[in-house]
Amino acid sequence: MKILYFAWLRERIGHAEATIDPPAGVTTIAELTEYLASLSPAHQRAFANRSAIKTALDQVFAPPETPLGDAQELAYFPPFTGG
Amino acid sequence: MKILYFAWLRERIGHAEATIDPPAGVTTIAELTEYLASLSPAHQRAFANRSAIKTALDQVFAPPETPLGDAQELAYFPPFTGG
Amino acid sequence: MPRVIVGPADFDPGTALATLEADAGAIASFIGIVRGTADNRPLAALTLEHYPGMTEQALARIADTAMTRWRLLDCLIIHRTGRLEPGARIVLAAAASAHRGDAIEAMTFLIDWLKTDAPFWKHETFRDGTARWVAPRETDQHARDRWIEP
Amino acid sequence: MPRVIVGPADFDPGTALATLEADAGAIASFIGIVRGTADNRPLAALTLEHYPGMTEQALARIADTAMTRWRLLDCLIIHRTGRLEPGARIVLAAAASAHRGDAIEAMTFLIDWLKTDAPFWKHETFRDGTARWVAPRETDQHARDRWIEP
Repeated sequence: MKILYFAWLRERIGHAEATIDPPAGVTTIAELTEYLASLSPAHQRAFANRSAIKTALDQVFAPPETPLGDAQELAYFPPFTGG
Repeated sequence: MKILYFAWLRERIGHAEATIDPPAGVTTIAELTEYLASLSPAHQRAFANRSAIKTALDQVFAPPETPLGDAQELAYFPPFTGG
Repeated sequence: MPRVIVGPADFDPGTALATLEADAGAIASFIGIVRGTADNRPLAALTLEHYPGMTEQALARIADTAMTRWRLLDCLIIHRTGRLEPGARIVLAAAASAHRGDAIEAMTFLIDWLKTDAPFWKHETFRDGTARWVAPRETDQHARDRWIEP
Repeated sequence: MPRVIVGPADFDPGTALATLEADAGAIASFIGIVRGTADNRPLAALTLEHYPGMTEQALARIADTAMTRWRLLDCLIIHRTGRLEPGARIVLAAAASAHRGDAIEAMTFLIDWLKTDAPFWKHETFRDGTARWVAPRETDQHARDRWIEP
């Protein structure tokens, strides 16, 4: 599964993209976030304030309880500030 | 005094501009309008519906009761439809 | 400095808006165009009559009011006069601000007020040869009056 | 047909708006420009990061919503990405309608929603060498939420 990080999440984690196989028992976005946060101190710091982080599954906004299903791409990002 | 007519007032009266000396006793816009309406059948028809006609004295909106004073220019016109 | 341009010449919206851009942050604009029909009847031309002298004063007053009421860096009104065919630009109203809400509100005020408070009269010539003066619309008066301060 | 353009290239507002003009009557537009300062500190550059693929979809969805909710003939969103210096254009949102109220409201909706609902992130680099990610503003969220239908 492709994981994307944007803005300060990308900066704190140190890369924009990773490919991971969700471990057994990880079936939702929230569970995958727990797993990612455990990967390194940098990941842990990046995911410290979960409420400031949004997610999109296959480019569609999805809340933490969303099942990963067969999704190809999960993106983590802060709230948008375009325009 | 210079009298200006715009839009359908100009068309109905047949000219855009006239120079007149207000007769004795004519001291307000309303009194001058009465006088102008009496000048010809075309004037009378043009001024038939007074409530649809606005006036500006020296290029400033002025209601019928406004004294003519030393004004140089009185304009008659329908409501504006620009933009 | 608000600017007002009245006359028969066409204008280029890009060039006009570029004069507003310096450090503005937000530029809102409205462009009015001659439509091809009026009441579903094909239009040959729209002719804009105006009151030279008073027109410029009235537009400058409207622009000054906008500069006073909103946090604006600049605003611009261009209004054409004379005979205009379908597709031709009639009017541009634009406001520049550091704040997008101010730019958009002021631009809306400019276009609402210039429709009712500047001495222009529209005359429609139809393709069937008939012609008429455009009647003032109550909706335009209401759009204007919502900006009156209590 | 609403159109959406995302990328580093600059755009010419006049050319962009001309693509909307055909028989519209009313064209409302908003242009966003990089300001010279942020919180009174001189800015060196604003960098727009985005989520390729999702960005275009999100903007197309916003434009389609506008086409459904207002009587529009067309609308257009252009949003630049990458490093932009003060004075550079960032965004254009425009709506064309036969009715000026619809054009203005739809344009306001477009700019309000693209600020909160399209995956862009602004990064500010100051002239003193410091840098920061722009924080989302509550006022932008309120501006967005006023368009939610009951």
